Amino acid sequence: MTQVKRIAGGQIDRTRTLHFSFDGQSLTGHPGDTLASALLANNIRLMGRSFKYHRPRGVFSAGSEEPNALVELRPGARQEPNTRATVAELFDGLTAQSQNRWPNLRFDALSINDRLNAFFTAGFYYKTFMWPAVFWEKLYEPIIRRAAGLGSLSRLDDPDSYDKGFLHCDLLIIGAGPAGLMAALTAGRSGARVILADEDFRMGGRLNAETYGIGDQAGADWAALVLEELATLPSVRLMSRTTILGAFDHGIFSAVERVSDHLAVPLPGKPRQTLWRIYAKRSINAGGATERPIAFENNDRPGIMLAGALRAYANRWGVSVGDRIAVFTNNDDGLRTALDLQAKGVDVVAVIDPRKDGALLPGIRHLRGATVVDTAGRLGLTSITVRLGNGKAETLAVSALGVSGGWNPNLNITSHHRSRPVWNADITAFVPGADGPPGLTSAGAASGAMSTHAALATGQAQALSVLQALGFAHRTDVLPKAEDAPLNLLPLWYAPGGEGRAWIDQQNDVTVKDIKLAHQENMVSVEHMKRYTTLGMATDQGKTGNVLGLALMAELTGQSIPETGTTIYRPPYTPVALGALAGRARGQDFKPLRLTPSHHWAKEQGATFVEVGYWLRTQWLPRPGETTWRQSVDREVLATRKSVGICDVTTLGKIDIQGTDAGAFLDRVYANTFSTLPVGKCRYGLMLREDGMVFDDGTTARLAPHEYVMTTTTANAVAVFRHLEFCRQVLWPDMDVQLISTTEAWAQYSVAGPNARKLLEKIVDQDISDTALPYMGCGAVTIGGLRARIFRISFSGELAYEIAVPTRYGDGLIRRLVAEGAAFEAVVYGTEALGVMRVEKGHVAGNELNGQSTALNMGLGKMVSRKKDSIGMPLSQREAMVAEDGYRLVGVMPVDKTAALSAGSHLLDVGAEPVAANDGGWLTSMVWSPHLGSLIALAYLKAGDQKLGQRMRAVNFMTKQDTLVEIVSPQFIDPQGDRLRG
Amino acid sequence: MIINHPLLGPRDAQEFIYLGDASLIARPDGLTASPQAFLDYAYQRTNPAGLHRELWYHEQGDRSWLVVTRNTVTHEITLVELARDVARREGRSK
Amino acid sequence: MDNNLKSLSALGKPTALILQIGPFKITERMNVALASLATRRGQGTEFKNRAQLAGVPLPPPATSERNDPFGAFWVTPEMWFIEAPLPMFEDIAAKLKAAFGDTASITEQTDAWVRFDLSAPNPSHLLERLSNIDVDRVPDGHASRTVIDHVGCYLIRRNANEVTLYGPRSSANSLLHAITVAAESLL
Amino acid sequence: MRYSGFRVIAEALTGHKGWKPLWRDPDPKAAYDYVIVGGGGHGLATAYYLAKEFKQARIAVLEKGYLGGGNVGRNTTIIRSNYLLDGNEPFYEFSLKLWEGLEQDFNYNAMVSQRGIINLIHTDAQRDAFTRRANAMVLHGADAEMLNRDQVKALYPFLNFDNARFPIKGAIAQKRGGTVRHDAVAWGYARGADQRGVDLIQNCEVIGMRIENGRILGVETTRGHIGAGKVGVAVAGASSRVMDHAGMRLPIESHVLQAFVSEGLKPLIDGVMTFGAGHFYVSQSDKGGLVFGGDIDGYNSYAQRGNLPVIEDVAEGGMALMPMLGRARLLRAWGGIMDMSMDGSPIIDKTDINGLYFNGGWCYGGFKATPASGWCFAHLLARDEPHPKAAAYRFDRFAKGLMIDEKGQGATPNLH
Repeated sequence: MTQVKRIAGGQIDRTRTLHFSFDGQSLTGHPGDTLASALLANNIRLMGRSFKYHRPRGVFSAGSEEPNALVELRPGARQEPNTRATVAELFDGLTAQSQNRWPNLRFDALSINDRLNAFFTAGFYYKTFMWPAVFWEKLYEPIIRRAAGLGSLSRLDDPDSYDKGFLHCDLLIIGAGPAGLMAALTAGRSGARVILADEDFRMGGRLNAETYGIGDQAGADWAALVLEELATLPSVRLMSRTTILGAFDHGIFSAVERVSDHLAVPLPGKPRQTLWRIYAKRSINAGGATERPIAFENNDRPGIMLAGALRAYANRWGVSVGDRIAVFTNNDDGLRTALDLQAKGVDVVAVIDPRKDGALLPGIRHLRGATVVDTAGRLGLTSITVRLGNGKAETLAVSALGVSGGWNPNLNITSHHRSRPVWNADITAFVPGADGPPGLTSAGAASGAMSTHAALATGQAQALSVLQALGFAHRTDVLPKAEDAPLNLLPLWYAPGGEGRAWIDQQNDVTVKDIKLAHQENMVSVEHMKRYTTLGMATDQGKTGNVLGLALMAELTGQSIPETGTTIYRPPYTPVALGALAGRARGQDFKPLRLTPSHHWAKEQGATFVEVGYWLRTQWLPRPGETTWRQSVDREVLATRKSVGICDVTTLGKIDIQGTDAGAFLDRVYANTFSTLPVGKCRYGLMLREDGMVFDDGTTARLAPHEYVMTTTTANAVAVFRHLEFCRQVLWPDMDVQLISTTEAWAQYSVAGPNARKLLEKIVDQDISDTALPYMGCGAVTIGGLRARIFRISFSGELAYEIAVPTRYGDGLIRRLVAEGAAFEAVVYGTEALGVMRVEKGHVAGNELNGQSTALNMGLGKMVSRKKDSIGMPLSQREAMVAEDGYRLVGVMPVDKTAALSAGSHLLDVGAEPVAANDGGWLTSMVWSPHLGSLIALAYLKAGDQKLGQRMRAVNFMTKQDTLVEIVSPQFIDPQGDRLRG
Repeated sequence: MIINHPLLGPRDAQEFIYLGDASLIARPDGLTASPQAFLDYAYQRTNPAGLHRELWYHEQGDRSWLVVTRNTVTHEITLVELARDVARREGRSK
Repeated sequence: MDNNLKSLSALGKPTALILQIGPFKITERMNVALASLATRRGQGTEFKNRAQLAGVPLPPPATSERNDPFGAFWVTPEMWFIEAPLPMFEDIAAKLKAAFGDTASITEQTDAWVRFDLSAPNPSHLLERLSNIDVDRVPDGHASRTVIDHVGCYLIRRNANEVTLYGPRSSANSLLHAITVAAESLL
Repeated sequence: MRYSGFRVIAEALTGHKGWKPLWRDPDPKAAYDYVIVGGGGHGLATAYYLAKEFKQARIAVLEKGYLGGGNVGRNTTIIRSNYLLDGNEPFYEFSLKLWEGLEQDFNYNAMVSQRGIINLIHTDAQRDAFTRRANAMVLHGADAEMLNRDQVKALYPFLNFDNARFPIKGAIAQKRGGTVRHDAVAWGYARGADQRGVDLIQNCEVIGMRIENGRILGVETTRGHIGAGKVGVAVAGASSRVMDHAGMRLPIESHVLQAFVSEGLKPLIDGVMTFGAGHFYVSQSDKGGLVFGGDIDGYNSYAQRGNLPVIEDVAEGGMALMPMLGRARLLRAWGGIMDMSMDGSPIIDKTDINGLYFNGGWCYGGFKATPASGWCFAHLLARDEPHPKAAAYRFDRFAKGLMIDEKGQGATPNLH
């Protein structure tokens, strides 16, 4: 069996044969085919199963509105569920399989649901499965969930890459049918920057599927010529295989270009898809229209499809879906299907036309005043039952039926800003509302202009008005001649038959009965109806069914359609791969990496790194023989406290603050005072948020009378800078203050420990003795003539300095420090050892700076000067925030030094019930102090300053730890600070 | 959204960080203001459905704070000014 | 022991990177000194006089300007980044301070940035995948901040075929990765 | 009429002729004892509990659109009580307990499904903070567990464990967390309230309040004046607009939050998962769609629609966490208006106007709060004093410095 349904004509390349498979069956097609057209050419009508009833389903449309022919495309990790066969471009080697069926497509066990349809009405599940209560999670829901969904993901990482980009244009034209092409030609010829985007791989829209001409050419040939000219215009960008997904504010559109989906595998380096963000000054929706069906019993069988699709398969793809076909249409457009197929030699058994009046088609059995009321054929259509104008029923043997209930303008994108479509009685359809996205207009069938002539005319007119608005010189070309026939539509939504089901939403199995039940239960507002019946919730987003459902509800309530309501669409226009929306940001590229100046050196040393924001910092540096991280960290801590340790602290934010008001400015943004700080000195600063909570901390140095450098925490560097700019520009706009970040400009290392000075003396050119550079001193120095900065500050509690050189010398400096440090058995320590030492010293860090704590909580209440106004000072004085029994920072040590302790444990009084009322506080940070030979922790404890020396329990229910602890000062070592000043 | 920056022209709003109502410009003096005045400043918002003057910061741009007048129902932006100019106009100085 | 520390490029290499990917030539520039230059409040007139005297250009917003040995691009109101050749301007901040005195706030920025110069017949083919700046339509000399794969950069269009990108030095590898992946996808 | 499996079978066999409307559509009466403004989840739950638990009568719910059309019909359906702070945890645990008996209580299957929620951990600091939280939850009588990396891997082996920018180090889990079919919550409460005599009045927008001598006498609506003994406002994103009728400014901003659903997929994700290193959370509905979201758009908005950057940001988070998602498709995005409060926590309180009560500031966490919010608001309305579980949700907490700031972000609503 090879393509037995091919007939003459079409825009396929018959000189080349493509091999593909469906459910394991090897088949052939041609370039230009979609998977759907190729399957139909091979006489395969059954392609899928519906969601709820597992009804056999075939192709319903010839475009992206397809509800039924959904397949899993491609094998392995590239498996792509729910792919519409109607838009999947055929390529050599394509593999597809049917989905939502078991064990196979022809015999699907869950088609039992179809037999039980009397129970599975709209919303039945809301009324049952409630008893007994535990059965929901244990029994009912697992069964429902197992049956859920359509296609499946492979669970393997997507092997393809995705890209993103940004485009700018004067005019974005959505859709390259007659209206879009005419608009693009008009605008492009005038020199405007135009993007013409179309979801199809072949531009031309309906012109590719129709036999009528434009001017004296076939429509498709006219389209090809226009495209040829457009391609020569430098300001026009043609984007086929590109779907405009959404209209966002101020002329921003998202679009996905399917770069490689027509290939088995993307070419090397090429993305599978590209997400474009398009900035458009103006836009025209020329997205055409979507045909809608008429509901009648068993209108969902494979072989029944939209009339326009039936003739598209014949005209564009050279496929006759059936040998004996019929057409059921309430409008003249549907008649074209019968005429086109008849002209191609297909046996047109009858045209069933509910309209009583009007001319009869020549040479075709044209049944006026008739409707289709039932069909037969388990896995594919075999016959239809027609109710004739005289009321009698007649059964006709047919294998394909084209149905046309009219055309709905594709106004989807015009309602993305929640503009409501407007009912147009002339064409019996909704058209775009006037309050759509500013700058977006519609042309052609999308605007309700249904003839080809009207499409060309409105496309041109809309483009001209855009050109005028944007100030482009333009001319009005004479339009080529094109058909301008009216639809002559007789509204008909539902052709009642007997007691059977008539489908409205094919994928979700919403039938006329469901709409009736929704009405009976007072779910009559459009939103209630949709949500109750699931109408329009399927992957086709109701493109073919929504208006039908609305019209039926209108009939039931006795209201007009516009009175009943409208339905708006949300982005995206068609479902879009999440990979495309993510673009390049995945895996290691999820976020940029920031590397420290010592990174390359540390990597050579086999360091373990840790993510700190976007930074990678050295966590610890294992030495040969060390098998656990604790061994390395303990060594780093002990060696630092004993002799000297080196740590890269470049990641801390550094902000240069200059200007004659710099000191006064700092007094406003810090809770404590900086204007009095002498030049050449540093001071620890505490920064509050306006709500009085601690925002950030760090040391700030005065380098010159009008020049300070502020240090922030790594985590808050960006937020602090933003805040300072707010204070500078918005609160005190006349202060003479200039800000610039210098975080990246300096490689900065902490050198800490009793031998820190001795080590640095070997490196720094200047005198850095205690006299020359006392505790909290700072200044410019040189290293072998190289400009450098030194700050005598300490986070570890040891005699310590931070030494900074221009970043490009950072690698050289760490190597130099290590080399010179060898004499002192210096170590390089990472963030773990840093954390241990700061906890030992009782310094707050990220775990304590949690945004929920005051200076008072941290034991730093005295730093908040109330003699001056500063950010956060006023609100920090609220009653609960200065309460005496509030949280205070304390130290915690287990009474038994071998006992376990963990951060996040809560503190309870000994003997107290473990309930919230007795919750005393919690352990914020916990480390093993090799120095003390014990686990130690910092904690926020209610009235903690009054509880020093008391015993409490540190309870962690997660690890079942309940440890007796002693509350101590948070400064575990050197509370007097002798070491600092050493 | 697009914010028409007074110095740089149209820029994608994604480059900006939003703070909130431009009433945050009018920070009371912390030493003299009543507690209620400070509470109102920090916590109470008009939150209009319609025109809203609001503070945006061009974080991935020139670091200017802007006062943007935007309709919160339609997102239409009708005016963009440098916040520093607005602040001075509203009497803020040092 | 040699007292002179060795310097590394932002990419962690001893020498600057030069990369040709199809039509796109990417050159890392290590020989540029950079400093921020900001007007102190109330010093505007004197500041401008000094700039003129020193030959330091002060281009308007969103633009850059050259006046050898200096280049300058606008950063924020009343602040510019000044470019000058290394090693002559190893101490660019000190040199500028000498020229501007108390009329300006000047901060060393040389090591805060990595600079990649991109040259190609149509740089926008690559840059439209990286940045939302309309590189085809902005004038020569345009300079503004933009985001490339979450990294904040300055983009300067030197002319129709040459664009400079300044990115934060610590993210130099990530920025280069973004550029090369995009360039390779266009081969 | 009572719903049951037997009833469904009986109706199926008799052509479904017997199903009655879920609720009446009464015209508004001249006056009620209680007027609840807002026919969303919280307003309907309030009316339901006022009638059922607090035995009050003459109650109306006024809804400007259709019942359940606000955030209860446009959220990601998650229920949980994994809160940290004393002001919040008892309330949300109370809510979770109410969820657990809800369907039997209002005789409607809202598909309350406790398939568990996990919040992934990527740093030691996160683990410390989550341990504190988990212990706080246990102290409040809720359930919590800490999972290590292997335990997370056993649950969801397809997460990015091997090539992640921010490696997964574990998770905090609450097994009793889960999802609920959101629309059914509104419908269940509406039906239950209607059966107890509450007038549910749709297409009735409040356009003014009649206040004399510091007391509220009723509301002006698009369907005329409606007198009221007490008025309770529960209108989420519209809080500032409605309370403006009483001349009140609130510590609230309205922001848009987008949510997303994928095409229907065969089962992948059993419970709820949040990705702490990106802005992403996800669950899978009983129909197979992945329901996911991320941050709010971040600017004041009443537009019920969002913008592109957040969509991309959320997709990036999803791909970073689950690289298989590249081949799943986003089906729909929608936006809801969140009443973002200044400390990220809600308000259920009296106002300075006699008889006027306020319920709002739910940020994007209102859905899970629905039962407890309704119950506590009903308590406040009926008894004129706060329910103990909601005692912290007062207006005066800002003046006293008793903010309930779970995220520690301060008075910046878009950061909560």
